[in-house]
Order: sequence, then C-alpha cells, then structure tokens
Amino acid sequence: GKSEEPTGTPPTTQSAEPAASEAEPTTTGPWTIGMSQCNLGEPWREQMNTDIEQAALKHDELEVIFKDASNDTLKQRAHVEEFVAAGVDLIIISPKEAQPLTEPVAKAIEAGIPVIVLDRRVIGDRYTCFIGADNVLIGREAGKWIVDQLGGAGNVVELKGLMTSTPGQDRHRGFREAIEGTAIDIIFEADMKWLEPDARKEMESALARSGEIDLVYAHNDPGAHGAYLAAKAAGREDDIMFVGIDALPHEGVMYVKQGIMDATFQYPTGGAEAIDIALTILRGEEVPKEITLGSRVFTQDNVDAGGEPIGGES
Amino acid sequence: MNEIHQSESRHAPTDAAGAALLAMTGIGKSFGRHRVLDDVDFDLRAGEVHVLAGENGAGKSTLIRILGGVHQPDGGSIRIAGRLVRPRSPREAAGFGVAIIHQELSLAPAMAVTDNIFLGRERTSGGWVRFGEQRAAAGRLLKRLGLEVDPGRLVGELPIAAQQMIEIAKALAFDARIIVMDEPTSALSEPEVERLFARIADLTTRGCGIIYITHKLEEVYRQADRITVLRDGRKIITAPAAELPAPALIRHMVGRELVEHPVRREPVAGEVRFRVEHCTVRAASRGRPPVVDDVSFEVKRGEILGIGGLQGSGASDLLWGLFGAHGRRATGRVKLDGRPVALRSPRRAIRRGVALLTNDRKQSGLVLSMDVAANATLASMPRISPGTWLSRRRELELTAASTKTLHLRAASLRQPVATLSGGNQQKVVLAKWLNTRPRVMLLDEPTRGVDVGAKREIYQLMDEWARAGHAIVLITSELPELLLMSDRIMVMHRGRLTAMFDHDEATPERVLHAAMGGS
Amino acid sequence: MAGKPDEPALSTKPATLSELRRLAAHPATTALFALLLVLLLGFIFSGDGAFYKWTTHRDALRQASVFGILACGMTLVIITAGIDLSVGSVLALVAVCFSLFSIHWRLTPWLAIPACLAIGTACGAVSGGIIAKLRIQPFIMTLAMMVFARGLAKTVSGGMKVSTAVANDDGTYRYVDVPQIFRMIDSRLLGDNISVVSLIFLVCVAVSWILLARLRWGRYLYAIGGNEEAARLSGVPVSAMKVLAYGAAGLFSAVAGLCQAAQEQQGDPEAGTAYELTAIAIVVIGGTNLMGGRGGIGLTLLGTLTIGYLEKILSINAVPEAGRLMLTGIIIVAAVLLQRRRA
Amino acid sequence: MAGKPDEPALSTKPATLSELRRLAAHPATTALFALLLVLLLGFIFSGDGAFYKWTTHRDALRQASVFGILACGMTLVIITAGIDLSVGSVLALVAVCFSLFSIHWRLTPWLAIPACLAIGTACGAVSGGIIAKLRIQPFIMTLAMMVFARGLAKTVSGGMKVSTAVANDDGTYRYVDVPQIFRMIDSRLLGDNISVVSLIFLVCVAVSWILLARLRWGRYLYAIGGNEEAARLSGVPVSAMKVLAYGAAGLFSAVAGLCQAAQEQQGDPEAGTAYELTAIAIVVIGGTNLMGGRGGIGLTLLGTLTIGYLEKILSINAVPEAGRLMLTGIIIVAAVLLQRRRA
Ligand SMILES: Nc1ncnc2c1ncn2[C@@H]1O[C@H](COP(=O)(O)OP(=O)(O)OP(=O)(O)O)[C@@H](O)[C@H]1O
Ligand SMILES: Nc1ncnc2c1ncn2[C@@H]1O[C@H](COP(=O)(O)OP(=O)(O)OP(=O)(O)O)[C@@H](O)[C@H]1O
Ligand SMILES: [Mg+2]
Ligand SMILES: [Mg+2]
Repeated sequence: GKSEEPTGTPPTTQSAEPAASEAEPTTTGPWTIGMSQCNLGEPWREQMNTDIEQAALKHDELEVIFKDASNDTLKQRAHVEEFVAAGVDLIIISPKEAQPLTEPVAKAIEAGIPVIVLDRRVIGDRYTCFIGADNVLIGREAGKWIVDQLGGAGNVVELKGLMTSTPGQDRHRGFREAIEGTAIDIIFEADMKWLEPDARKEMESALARSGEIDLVYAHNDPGAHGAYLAAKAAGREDDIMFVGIDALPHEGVMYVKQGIMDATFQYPTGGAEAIDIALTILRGEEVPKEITLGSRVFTQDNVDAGGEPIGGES
Repeated sequence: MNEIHQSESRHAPTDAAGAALLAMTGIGKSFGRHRVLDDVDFDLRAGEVHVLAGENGAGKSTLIRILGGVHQPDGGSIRIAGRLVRPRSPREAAGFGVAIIHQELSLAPAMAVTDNIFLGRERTSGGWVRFGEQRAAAGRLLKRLGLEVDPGRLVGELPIAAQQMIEIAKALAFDARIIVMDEPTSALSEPEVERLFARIADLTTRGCGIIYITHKLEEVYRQADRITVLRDGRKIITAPAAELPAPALIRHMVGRELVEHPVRREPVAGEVRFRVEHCTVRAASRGRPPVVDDVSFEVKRGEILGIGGLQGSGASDLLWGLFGAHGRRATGRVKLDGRPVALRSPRRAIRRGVALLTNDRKQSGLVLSMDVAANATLASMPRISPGTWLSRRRELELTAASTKTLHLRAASLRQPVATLSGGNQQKVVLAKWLNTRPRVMLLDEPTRGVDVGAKREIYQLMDEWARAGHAIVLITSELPELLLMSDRIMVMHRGRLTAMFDHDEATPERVLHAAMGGS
Repeated sequence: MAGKPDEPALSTKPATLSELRRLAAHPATTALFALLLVLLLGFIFSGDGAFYKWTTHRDALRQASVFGILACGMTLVIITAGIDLSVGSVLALVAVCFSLFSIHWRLTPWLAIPACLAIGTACGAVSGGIIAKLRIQPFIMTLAMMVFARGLAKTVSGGMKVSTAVANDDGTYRYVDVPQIFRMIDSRLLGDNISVVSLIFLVCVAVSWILLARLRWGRYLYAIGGNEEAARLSGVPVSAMKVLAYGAAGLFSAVAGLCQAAQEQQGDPEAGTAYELTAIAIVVIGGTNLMGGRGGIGLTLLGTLTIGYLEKILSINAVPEAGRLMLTGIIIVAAVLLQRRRA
Repeated sequence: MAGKPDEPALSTKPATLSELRRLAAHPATTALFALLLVLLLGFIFSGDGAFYKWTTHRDALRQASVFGILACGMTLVIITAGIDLSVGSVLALVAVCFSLFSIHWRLTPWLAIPACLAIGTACGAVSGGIIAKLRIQPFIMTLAMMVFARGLAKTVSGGMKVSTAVANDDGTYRYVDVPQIFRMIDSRLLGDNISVVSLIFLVCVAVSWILLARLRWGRYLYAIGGNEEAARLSGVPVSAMKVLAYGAAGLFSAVAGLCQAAQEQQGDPEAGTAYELTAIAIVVIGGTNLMGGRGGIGLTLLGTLTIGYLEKILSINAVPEAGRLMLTGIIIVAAVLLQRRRA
C-alpha cells in the first residue's frame, strides 16, 4: 500500500536498468523464478500463487519455485537470501513488510537478479518493478459507492481487518476520506482480524446494540459474509446491505452472485501480470518501474457481466 | 520386649547438660478449626537427648515444624539460649542454629547427593559454588555415616534407606546446637541405626541438644535422657527416662491400657500357597549386577515369611519383581496354589490375589490429592463399580468396614489423605490392600512410622490374616519385629538368599551375620 | 479431629460438618465468584443496555460453546496431569473434512459425522498411545500433533477454504447449496431461545461429568493425575486410561470442528488457531489444577461462561483491540486470584 | 522414582564406573543424536547443494538465534517446573519500544537498550512475583501476561509498525535513516562469517550456563523444580528465586526483542506471535523435562540447532507449507523418541 512509501523517495519515472543484461544473455530460457509468498494462510494470497502458477503453465520455459514465509518477516528475508544463493534468474516477492525486506531485495539486485515486488512495496527504488493495487483508492471507491447507495445518510458498521496491517489501515483511511462530510455515521466498528468467526461475533454485538443498521462495510469478503450470517441468525439480513473487499472468484464474487453481498471491490493479485513482466525482463526488454493495477467493482447488476472497472487504468 | 531395652540405658548426661538451649512455652496451633497443638510446653538442655513421644497425629511433627519455622504458632513463645525468637522460615530457623531431619524426606530426587546435602548452605566464594570442596566434604560426611554411595549419584536413584541417611547427613552438614530428628530410623536397618546413635553420642558430648521423635520403644530407652509425651495436641508429661517405664509411657501415649500382644499363634502348617522359583531381577541400568539373583522360596497358607537384610539386600526389588512392578526386568517362575501364574503387571498380580504394600507410602502408596475413601478403594474398583458405574454407597461401606478394623482416625472418609498423620496414612494404604481380598500379601515395612498402638493393631491383623489362611511375606528393617512376627526368616544380601531360619533357631546375631553376607 | 481412640472412623456428625466446610471452600464456590465478577462488569458496562437483552446472553453462550466443547476434553486430559495442544488443529482438520464430505462429496450426515468423529478420536488416541507407551511428554507430543494435524488439514483442503463455491475444471467456480446438516447445527431451538451448538456443548459437559464423577474410569483418571506410580501399583490400567483421555479430547475437538464448520458454512484449514490456549485458560480459570489429580467438569462449565462473557462484554462495548487484550490479561489474573487458596 | 529400589551402588570403584555410565546415557548424548538425525536429512536433501554452502549454516544459525535466546530464558523457568508463555509478546513489546526510542525519539543506544532491557525484565519479574507470592499457576499467569503485553505493545505503537517511515502531521510520511545500532546488531563479524545476533545468542547461552551450573542460584532453581517443599525446608529463598527465573526470562525476551527489531528494522506489535511454542519445543527437544528439576542450557543449545536446521532444511528444499508442517510434527516426535529413556 502507498502509505508505506515514504514521500521522500522519488517516484522513478524512467524505466528500470535492464536487469536481464547482468543475468546470462539467453533470451529463450529455460528460466527459474523464485516466488516468496508472505503468508499462504490468507485465501487472497493463495489466489495470487494460483494466478502465478496458471500464468507460468502457459510458458514451459519457466519454472517457478514457491516458498511460503507463513507470516514471518525474517523467514521471508531468508527466502530471498536462499534464492540469491541458489542463483535463480528472477525473484518475485510479495513482502510481508516493506521495511525489513528492502535491503534483502536490494542485495538481490546487486547480485544481478531482477526482483518483481508484488502487492506490498519495499522502500526506495532498489527493485526492478512494482506491481500492486492501491488499497486507499479501493477503500475510497467503496466509500463513494456506499455514499450514493445510502443517499448520503445512514448507519454503517465497519468491520476492520487487522489494524496493525497496512491493508487494514489503508482500506479504513480511504473509506473514511470518502464518507467525510456526509451524513453517514459509523455506529459500530471493531477489529475482526480478517477472520470470519470474529466478524460474526462482532456483528452480533453490533446487532445487539442498535436496531438501526443500514450497511456493513467489511475490509474483506469473509468479514462481510460473517456479518451476513450474524444478521441472518437475527433475521435482519434483508434490511442490511453488505459490502466487502477482495472479490475472489470463489468468495466475494460468489457471495454477490448468491445475493448474500451487495457489492465487493476487487483487490487484484497481479499474479498473471507478474509473469508477463517477468518474461519481458528475462528477455532483456525494458519494463516500467511501477504498475498500478486497476480494480473492479462487482454488484448485483454487473456481476454476471464480470464487474465494472474503477479507479486506476490497467 | 520393651523391658530388655530399658536396662541398657544411654550414658548419663554430660556436665555440659543443664544449660537450657531451648524453651517453647504455651505453643498452640490449629489447622482450620482443627486444634493440633494446645498450650504445649517443651524445653531442651545442652547435651541431652529429649525424646518426644506420642501416637500418630499427636502433634509431634507440628511442634517441631513450628520450631523449624515451617508453621507459625497461633500462640506461645520460643526462646533459644535465652533469646526470644520467632522463626518465620526454615532459613531463619537455621540461622538460630536449628537443624531438622524431617519425617517426610525433603530431598530433590533429580539432584546429586552432594547438592542435596549442601542445599541452601552451599560452600561458595562470591556466589560461585566450590564444587570440589563440597564433594570432598560430602564424601567424608557419608563415610562417617557409613553410607558407601557416590556423592555424584542422583538421590532419586537411591533406595529410601539410603535417602534417609542422606537426609541425616544434610542435618549434620552444618553445626547446629539444636538438632531435631523426626523418626530418623523409620526406614533404616540395624547397622545404620547403630552408626546414627554413635553420631548422636558425640554430638551430645559436644554440647548439642537433640530432640528425638520415634515410635520404636527400644530406641526411646536407649536414647532418652528425658521423655515428653503428647496426646491429641496436649502435653501429658515430661519426665526423666528412668522414671517412665514402658507400660507407663504407653499408657500416657494411648490414654488407655493397651492389650498386650497375645503370645504367638502356632503356625497352622497349611499346604504351599505361594512358590517362587529362580526369581531374578535385572538392574535398571545395564552393566550392573542383578538386584535379585536367582532367589527361590515358598510360603504356606497361614504362614508369615520374614525377609531380613540390610539396605541394598534387594528384598524390595524381589517383592516388586514378584508383583510384576518391575515388568520384564523380573524373570523366574511363580506358582499360586500350585497353578503357575505369570505376574507381568501389578494389575494381573492383584487379580490373582497378590498384594504389595511398598515401603514408601508418599511415593508409591497414596494418591495424596484424593480422599481416604478413594485411596482405600483404588485397588478394588471393580468391587464398588459393577459395570464401571461407581457406587458411592458401596465405596463408603467398603471403606468404613476396612478402616474400622484398622482403627483409622480421620475426621471423615472424605478427608484428603494429605492431611492425615503418618501413621494414619499407613493405615489407609493397608486398608487399600485389605479391600483387594488378597491371598498373598507382600508387606514392605508395614509398620514404618506407625505408633505403638497402631503397630500392635497391625501385628494382630497380620496374625488374623495368617489364621485366615493368607500367605504373608514381610520385609522389615526392625530386627525385633522380624523375630517376633516371622514363622520363618529368610535373609538376603546383595540380592542373594544367604540363609533361611525357622522361628526358633533365629537369633539377632545369626540373622545379622547372614545379612552381612556370611552364611 | 484426630478423634478419640474409641470414636468410630465413620462418625456421622463430623462427616456432615466437614461436608459443610467443604461446600464453603469448594472450588466451585470460588469459580462462581470469578463468573459473578465478570457478570458484574457486564451490568456496569452494558453496551447501551445490550447486556440486558436475552439475545446477547444467548449469543454469548453460542460463541463460548466451541471453546467450551474443547475445554471439556482438555479437562479430562489435564486431570491426568497432561495437556493437549492439538485441539485447535484437530478442530480445523475435522471442519475441513466435514465440509469436504458434506459439501463436495454430498455424503449423508449419517456417514459424514461418524467419519469426522472417528478422525478426531484417532488423532487424540494416537497422541495418547504414544504418550503412554513411548513416554513422550504430553506437551511435546501434542505440540507435534498440533503441527501435524494443521498440515494435514491444509493438505486435505488443498490449502484453500472448503466452501460452497466449488471449482470447475476450467478454473471457474460454481455455487452449491449449504448442506441441510450445516443449517441444522447452526440453528436455534426452544422458540429461538438457545442455539443448537450450545445444546451440543451442554451434552458434552454432561458426558464428561458422567465419565469423571460416575464411572470407574473417572476415578482412574484422577488417580493417574495425582500419583501415576501409586496408580500403576494399584492396578490402574494407566496406558489404556491415557488413550481414553486423549482420545476423548480428540473426540470433543471433532465435535467442536463440526460446530465450527456448520457456523462458518465452510471448512477453513486455518480455523481454531490458538484455540488451545483459550481452552486451557477456561479449564484453569474454572479452578482445575494443571498439576493434575484435582478439578472437575463443573468448574470448566463455570470457566467457559466466565471467558465467554468476558469476550462478549468487551465486544458489545466495542473496546478497541489493544485495550481488549490488556483488560483480558488483567481480568484473568483477577479471576484466578479469587481462587489462589486453591492453587 | 525415589523409594523405588534400584541396583546396588556398593560395587567396587562405583565413582568411575557410574561416571562412564552417566556419560553414555547423558541427555546431551541423546540430544546430539536428534541433531545429527536432522543434519543427516540436510545432507540427503541438500536443496541443490545449498546445504553444503557455509553461508547456509551461517544463516540457519542467525535465524535460530532469536528463538534460541528466548529458549535460554525458557530453560531457566522450566527448570523451576514453571513455564513462560509471555516471551513472544514481551519480545514484541520491546521491539516496539526499541524502535520508538531509536527511530522516532532518536535516543542513544546507551539509553534505549538499558531502558528496553528494563521493560522486559520488569514484565518477567511481575509474572514471577505474582506466581511466587499469590500462588497463581505459571501457565495461567504468563498466559495473562502474554495477552497483556501484546495489548501494551499495540497501545505503545499506536497499532502500527514503528518503522523508518515516520508520519507527518498531515498524514504523509517522511523517511528517516535506519539507526546505526540497528545496522550494527544486524551485521556480521569475523569476515562476514557469523552474524552478531548469533554471537548475542551464544553470550546468552554462556550467561545462563554460569547461572545454572556455577552459581548457588542455579542449585536453587534445580531444587525448586525438583521438590519445592524440600527446597523451602532447606532454606532456599523460593520466592526470590522464582522472581529471578522469570525476570531472567523477561530479560532474555527483551534481548530477543532488540535483535528482532534490528533485523526487521522496525517494531512490529504483532511480532513474536507463537514464538513461545517454538521456544518450549526447543527446550524439550534438547531433553529438559517440563516437570522441572532436570535439564540444562547445553541441551537447549543443541535443541536450538536441531529446530533451526530443521526449519532451514525444509526451507531450502522449498517444501510446501502443508508438507512442512506434517514433516515438522513427525520429526519432532522422532527426535524426542531418541530420548524417551530420559522422559
Ligand atoms: N497441613 C495440615 N493441614 C491440616 N491438618 C494437618 C496438617 N498437618 C498436620 N495436620 C494434622 O495435625 C495433626 C498432627 O499431625 P502431626 O504430623 O504433627 O502428627 P505426628 O505426631 O507427627 O504423627 P506421626 O507420628 O504419625 O508423624 C494430625 O491430625 C494431622 O492430621
Ligand atoms: N549404601 C548404599 N548406597 C547406594 N545405594 C544403595 C545403598 N544401599 C542400598 N542401595 C540401593 O538399594 C537398592 C536395593 O535396595 P532394596 O530397597 O531393594 O533393599 P532393601 O533391603 O529392601 O532396602 P530397604 O530395607 O530400604 O527396603 C540397590 O539397588 C541400591 O541401589
Ligand atoms: Mg510426625
Ligand atoms: Mg526394602
């Protein structure tokens, strides 16, 4: 998320140094790609790996080694070191934290191995290419959508993701910016730590507290679904709207299709894009330093049409 | 049997005597609403041995625990060498020159002998322990007590007898003026007891005062300069040993005339009930000689077979092996009423009608967290839980019956055994085995830490069981008990059977000689 | 109390007296204090009166139920002086299997449920067997099982939640109905007044109570926890009883797993993480001693309510995460302090 | 074991003989087996020869160091028959404070480090004091501290990572340098051949070894774990020693926290979650008994290497998460089985 990018660093506009030139000059492969995922515990990251896998399958000159840091920064740092030691041709990393992984990534670059940073940033510009979506923007879009759904006024419950994590903070910030100055008030907010059972518990508390709830904004789809189950158990699911984020095909999108959720905002994994960029780099061609993925919104009306794009270009 | 010992009373108190070392006055103590000590006076002079006598639960240990700073008295005062003191912790008490050999062994099993001996009083220079020095000192100390054990060995590996000697060494390790011994010989055999008495002798000559608690009358009259009797937490009398002959002493302790132990029943020579052939028990760690080496014997219905031996004789190991408690370590053939039985586990042994009362009730006898009834019925659950459903009624009935025959003294059958006095705890263990309706009883130190009255009762019970046709194997480190109770006496040394005597041909000398390895 | 020599051992009067004393100082009494303390908090901080609504209490009980079920098994194990860290992972494993069987394979509950219970019991029994026979410390054995079962759950589920969105071969997804059995377990009875999972929890409590207080085996479990050596020498089948205890813990974990899956309408291989700590906390707050040999299931029931209400009260007052954690810590200590005489 | 007879010691020259036997069956020997077993795995599955590179071993040691430091404190506590679940949270609390002091407040290490160590020690000492004085079971007390310290860490950090991206008042971020001390702790010495954190770990091992094996206090800790009542009767200052043990555990957690912050170059309030389990596993795999009274720091050193290498080997072979978990479970049991004679 952007918030971790210090404004001090110049957003390098010009293209990356042709990393491939340091790598062996072959432009046909075969190539080995090391992929370090920070935590496969989360479905969204599972999806990211799947996307990468699917994309890579289409190119049999590519072999991808997956590693899972199971949510431990230092483990992920070790991954990078191991990839460098093993001399892979390119590294894709979806960092748990910006700060701690900045230097390991830089070291890899120094070792002449191009690095694609997925989803979360590293600090500075010592990487080859960043691919990611903007959580603040998505939060803002969700906010806007909610505002005009509720006609600018209503009682909203916000079920926050782990607030010590950047996505949680950004989806919160963007949302609050959007509803700034409207008559929408947040009557209940709690940290459900991305977990469905917790979301359900908190929603039950919200229901117990107040009779008037128009909409639930959850920082991820499982959260929204948990809230829905709670409302359903209280027999109030029909007078409440449920909005979530992530829009995984088998989660959020499904829920919208089933009419459980009213809207979900896609947080793209960038897995497929990563492989395309990787090939470009490996072939020695130039790539942009930054790729901001666009997001899509899925609602009852457009879900079957595959949703509508919002925000940034893609 | 007590009279014989009165004659050979200890040397007269030395001139050092008279100087009052300790004066406890008006000591009172209650646990909850249970008054354990009531206005007890007790004093100790330099150079004397002051025996504290009383039934189980009389309050002896509690009194000296107060002196040792373990319990705080509800009332009363303590003066040591004239100075008014109030020991709030064992550490403080030690500071006042009080050393206590506790009735319940207070050792850390996983620590080496040396570490245990110096625990709390390490020889250090600036916090750093001087191990070499300690080890040497421990070695000397143990030698003087005649315990041939490597000071580096873990205490837990030693048998209860060796542990008790270490407990003693611990108390003697630092020079205290007041030394309290709470049943120090309850698991010791003759020679060790003698060595202890020798130490006591030169401690008193050096002007220390000794408080000695025991249930063994012969020890009382060999040691005591003065005797104080407690009963139900009250002081009954303090008198010079000479003025308090055994019958009077017992009367004071028990508070009633005690039925003399009847003359020995004539052994009803029934047919063989329990035959053991070539029993051998391997040592726990390989590379060591077997602890029991090819022992064969038989016990008839209605017979009491006594096993004599010094510690290390392997007698306990033998019983553990026969009971299946040593698992595959034990080999040999066992016949019960002529039918061969494989005693592979205690569970099976119990089913076949064999019972083993071990020599350490805290470690392997009682479940201290459970109450009297639960402990008394633990080995006979099927009797009180037909089809696994537990019948509390039967449980209480069974317990009541068995504990009554043993004259157990407890507030209720639901009292936690942890709060019973030593003797009464022993009775609970006996009750447990009674309830299994055993055909063969293996008793390892059954009267350990049991008071005169209870001891008589246990003797009578053993006779009754014998009359009822049970076969009884008895290990005891008390020679008089061995000679009194056994129809036949088998003597062991280092795991080997060294002699077998009939009741009449057994004399203390011959038994001891065999126990030392002579045959 | 060291009665007169002539006084019969089983004298009715002191017996009844001590009965009374025991009642006064009974663990349950002190465990009750702890619960009342927490309830008091609820009355003071009622979250805009939410605490005065019956539904709040109904939901509090529902939320506590899964933990309570785990705690029942944990109690059995702890009484034998053991511990079971694997309950959370076994819960996840069973939740995944149950979803797989019911949602994807469309098995009838009559097959799916017994199969799931068997899986859970097996996990527990294996731990118990190894602990008893190979003498591995319960903590480390169940720690290993905890890691292993989690891995198994991820393998079975292919690392993804097993939900009603089923993958087609072309990578797209199709939606299938939530199985009837899921809805049943997640429903309420007695005019919407009590959740089925809460009832299941109470059944588990009853079963464990019978086992502990009314059956021979219960006595054996206490004996093993109090003094394993003495128990063995008294003919208690120690190994079998340990397998029983851990097997039962596994069984209860499985039951909890069914409830979890039904309430989430999916099998999440990440479910139940760190639940074992909550379960243990519940048992100990109740007053059961981790040293073994003491305690009981009634205490665990009280402990479940204490922890459950604590959670609920913090939640309806929307206390922010950081504050929640700190308060939880403080209140746990406060609650246990009410029983320090027992520890 | 006590009171249960065993083979005669009265054999000739028992000292030397038993010396030999003790060496042969010494826990360290068996702990070594476990380590060798894991190393063997490494030689077989070398991850394209990565295992034969020195750097791999250097990094394995570095990764294991933080856990090893925690395990040192855990060993002290476990030897007193206690346990400390709060080490992970205390680590996080200290990491957050250290980053706050060093990055945001720009304090000199000479102030920041002592302050952090004090914080950690305080947390431990509080647990120890309450456990000793108010007789709360270690498990539940440190569980409460674990929850509390986590909450405190989140409060202090304002619920965000304390990183070199410092928030301006206008909500934007400004980037400040990574403090020198961070870089120092995270650097390598002896010609890049060993990480500083590894050295710190070894220092912690040495300190604990002196405490346990050479100082009077060590004897006291063992005695308390072996037989607390006996220790008290022998005049051991039990309460003080418990405060010492848990205080030391807190201190080591603080040291680990410093290392964590330096390596992450930030203070993450979520850091160290579930580290306590790893630390305990390390101690037990080494061969130290959770029942207390036995074990030593040398064993913990071996345990640290065992676990550390296990992690590394699974990682260089890119074993997928699910498989890794299952393997870990199996190998832990296998390793401990090599020592079941001890348990
Ligand atoms: N901690 C305790 N709590 C409750 N009651 C206790 C406690 N300790 C001792 N008692 C009771 O105090 C009484 C005296 O116990 P004490 O151990 O002093 O007897 P004793 O004279 O030493 O007996 P014995 O000769 O068997 O050792 C007993 O009735 C015992 O049940
Ligand atoms: N002096 C000693 N030093 C060390 N160990 C000893 C000593 N005496 C006996 N043992 C231990 O005692 C064990 C056998 O003791 P056991 O209890 O079987 O004999 P016992 O005569 O029944 O002793 P007790 O009379 O105490 O029951 C031996 O294996 C040995 O370990
Ligand atoms: Mg006594
Ligand atoms: Mg013996």
